[in-house]
Amino acid sequence: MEDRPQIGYSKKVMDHFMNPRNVGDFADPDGVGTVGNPVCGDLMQVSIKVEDDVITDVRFKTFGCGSAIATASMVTEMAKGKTIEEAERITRSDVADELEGLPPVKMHCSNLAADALHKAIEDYRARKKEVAAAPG
Amino acid sequence: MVYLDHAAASPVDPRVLAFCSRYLAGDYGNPSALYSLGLSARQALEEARERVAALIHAESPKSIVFTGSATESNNLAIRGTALRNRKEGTHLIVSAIEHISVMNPMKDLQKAGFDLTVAPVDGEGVIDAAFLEEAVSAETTLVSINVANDEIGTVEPVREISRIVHEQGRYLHMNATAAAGRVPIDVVRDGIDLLTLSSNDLGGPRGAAALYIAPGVRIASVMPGGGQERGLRSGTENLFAIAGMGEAARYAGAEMAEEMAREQAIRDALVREVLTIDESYLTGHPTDRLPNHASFRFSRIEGESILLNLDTLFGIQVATGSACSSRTLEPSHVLLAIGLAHEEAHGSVVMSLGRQNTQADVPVVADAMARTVERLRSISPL
Amino acid sequence: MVYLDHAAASPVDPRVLAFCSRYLAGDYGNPSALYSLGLSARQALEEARERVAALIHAESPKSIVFTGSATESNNLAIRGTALRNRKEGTHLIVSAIEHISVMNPMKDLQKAGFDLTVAPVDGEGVIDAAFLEEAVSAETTLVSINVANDEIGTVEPVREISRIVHEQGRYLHMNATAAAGRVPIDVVRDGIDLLTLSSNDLGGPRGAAALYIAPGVRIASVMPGGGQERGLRSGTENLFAIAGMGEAARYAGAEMAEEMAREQAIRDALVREVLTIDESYLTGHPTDRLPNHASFRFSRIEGESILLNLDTLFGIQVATGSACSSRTLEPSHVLLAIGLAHEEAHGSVVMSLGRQNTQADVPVVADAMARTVERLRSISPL
Ligand SMILES: Cc1ncc(COP(=O)(O)O)c(C=O)c1O
Ligand SMILES: Cc1ncc(COP(=O)(O)O)c(C=O)c1O
Ligand code: FES
Ligand code: FES
Repeated sequence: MEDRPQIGYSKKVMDHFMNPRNVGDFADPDGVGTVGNPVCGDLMQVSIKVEDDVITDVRFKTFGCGSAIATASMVTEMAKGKTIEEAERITRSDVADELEGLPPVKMHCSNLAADALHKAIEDYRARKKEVAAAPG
Repeated sequence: MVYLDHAAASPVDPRVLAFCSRYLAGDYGNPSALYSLGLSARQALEEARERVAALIHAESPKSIVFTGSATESNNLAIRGTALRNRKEGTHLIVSAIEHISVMNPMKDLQKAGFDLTVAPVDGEGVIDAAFLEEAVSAETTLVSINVANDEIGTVEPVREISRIVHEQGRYLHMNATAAAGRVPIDVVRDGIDLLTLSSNDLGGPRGAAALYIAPGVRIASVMPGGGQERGLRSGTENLFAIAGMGEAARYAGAEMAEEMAREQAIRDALVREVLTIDESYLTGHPTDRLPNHASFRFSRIEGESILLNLDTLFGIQVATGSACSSRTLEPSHVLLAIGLAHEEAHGSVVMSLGRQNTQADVPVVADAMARTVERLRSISPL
Repeated sequence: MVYLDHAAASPVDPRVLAFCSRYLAGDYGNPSALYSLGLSARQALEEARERVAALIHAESPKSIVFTGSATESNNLAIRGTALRNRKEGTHLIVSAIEHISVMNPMKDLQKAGFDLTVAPVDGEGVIDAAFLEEAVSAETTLVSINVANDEIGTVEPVREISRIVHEQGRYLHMNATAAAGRVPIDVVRDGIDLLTLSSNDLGGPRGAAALYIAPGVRIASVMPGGGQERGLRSGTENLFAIAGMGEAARYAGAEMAEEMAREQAIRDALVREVLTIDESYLTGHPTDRLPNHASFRFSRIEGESILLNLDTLFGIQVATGSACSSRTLEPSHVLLAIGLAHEEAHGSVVMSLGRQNTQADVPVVADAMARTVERLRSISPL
């Protein structure tokens, strides 16, 4: 007895879908996270620029549904201006809450956005280590 | 608004509504009642039966059983036939692109001990005739294949299928929900044993559908009760919907050639325009397809977001077989069956036209489609 | 015309029609569609669900599943519950006066290996509680009893039945087709696990009915397909009929006390007048009966001829449980169950009132009834 999807996005989701913030990527990003969605097969990419461990700019690209686009847009807004420690603490449900809820069947899309951000931060950390480790 | 999802739901034809509304509040008699209000209801019921029979050239109105929905007709056809003829064979065949209301009863029967063969289709959605020929045996009591598919528009080679099935097998059921009133169907000439038809797809109200059952075909009831409809579909007849279906069938028969030529011209123009978009492809058969049906896929973008974009920015309603839009987050089994990869199925868009569409819709839709694809590709990482 | 067969078919309340007609030609979206026309359809669907839930005081709208007819709700309740809980018991109980859409699925299950007990009723149609108490065991997975009977009007002692069933048995299904909107029903207080409700009996359009399923009750789908209605009733939702049912349920809830007091006053006057006829008897319970319901039997004459006489000469429509009027030429099993002999059942007449009836109908019907009985008795050899 499976429930039907409660499709029907909040105004905020539709706003972010129709007017996505921070679309794109950078010529010289400080970190890039790309995750594929194992559930429905979509793709999400988040790129960040970082100065003094503060995310100064962030952009996304999404191959996915309305919810995937909106959550990605939302995550970029939430991460911008935060330290990477703060940004790391953004959870999947924070994104959904900030969007005033997502239909249950679409919750995994908010996972995707938060995961891509976390991966971008991981990538940033890995790059920093490489730079620190590099001779000279 | 440009509504292009007539396969999902259609407005009731105003002429049909004018005809059948009287059965709601005025002539509300129960067709089983013996007083005059009941008798006139029965007359209206039988008139509707004649009209539906005429649309598909059935030998007799008696071959038509009214049900409540296409889902119910498909269930009755499939479960009713399989169960009633179990002693003569327990092998069933279905095509890989059947509607879920055909697929699921078939799978249920499989769980109950029947053998089920799923016959593949080619890249354009046409049944693999050689496979079918191999698969049908004397054990085969029922083969179910759609006359035309609602997601990719492909019209199947009905007479060839019928010939193959009847060489060794027993009964051929065809789901004509998407096809009736759009392509000519002659159940006698075509050799169809059971045929599903839906009222709403013809421009009638929801709440009625029909199952054609050829003379001599034995099927079991699957919803026991008061024994209406020759004992095959119990329940007080929904005369409003049934009379509406009859009237809609009458118009469909009388106006099919003209109306379908009109819709096809619009459809052809739409396809031409949409295919000028980069990396856009038609799905289904390029020519053997429903005249009111266009289906596409667009690389690197996803169907649900296309749908929302078209609706919100342009007031255009379409359907999609994308995984993201489905309950199970699986891509449409029809798109997979014609060989699309998951990511290709993602970008599916289905447009089904109806009476309300005109040539004026073509540039509007084509332009909206181009802008939508452009916008979503600019967001896509691919 | 004085229409007195609302149990067989009712006109749609004009206020209901004004509310739900928009879903035929204007707001025709499929509730599963993702674009705005679909979303507003889904909203209307969920609103209807809330309204039906409110009428029977269900704990949550989620407990309501919409189907296409009362027959279908009864089939889903009975076959769905029996099959899904088969491992826990295969004993079923039904009362002797159930509607055929309850009786026949039960008998089908009996053929499929279930044990079926038919619980008798007394001369006024009230269930034999002592028998029921004896019959229910830990093996009993389903008991189905009507809240009220449509042929003799008797209202059953719902809470007593519920108590008995739940002492040892599992699930109680009640058919409230004739009762809903006429007597108060509170599924939680009354301890009902499954309840059938029909749209048309509430003054809504045909094509919709509901099944209440209490939280935690496990039932199987009996019509596989697209998985609408929590997977329990596949098929595109008939929003016109469902929205109409919701609106009708709202009126039924708001106006039941007042409207039933009005209909009962007419009914009481009618019974008083009709019983002045020689050798006329009330069937069913004299007081515990539906407020809109009067049922009689007249010695030495036959129901079909009464019905025809009333219709043709006086424009009055009634029902009968006479053998002559039935498909099988058997007297109504309900009349036999209350202990009537075949020849007594012959003279049965059932009158069910609705909103359109007024006190002015009473003398008209009483007079016509008297003349009809007189005329037919003058022909009768008895
Ligand atoms: C008491 C009762 N239950 C169930 C039904 C079945 O309703 P339907 O014929 O609309 O399916 C009826 C029909 O008259 C009825 O009177
Ligand atoms: C091809 C086809 N067959 C059957 C059905 C089932 O129809 P319904 O949902 O009205 O029962 C549909 C519904 O969309 C359909 O498109
Ligand atoms: S990206 Fe597929 S459901 Fe959201
Ligand atoms: S007398 Fe004619 S059917 Fe009974």
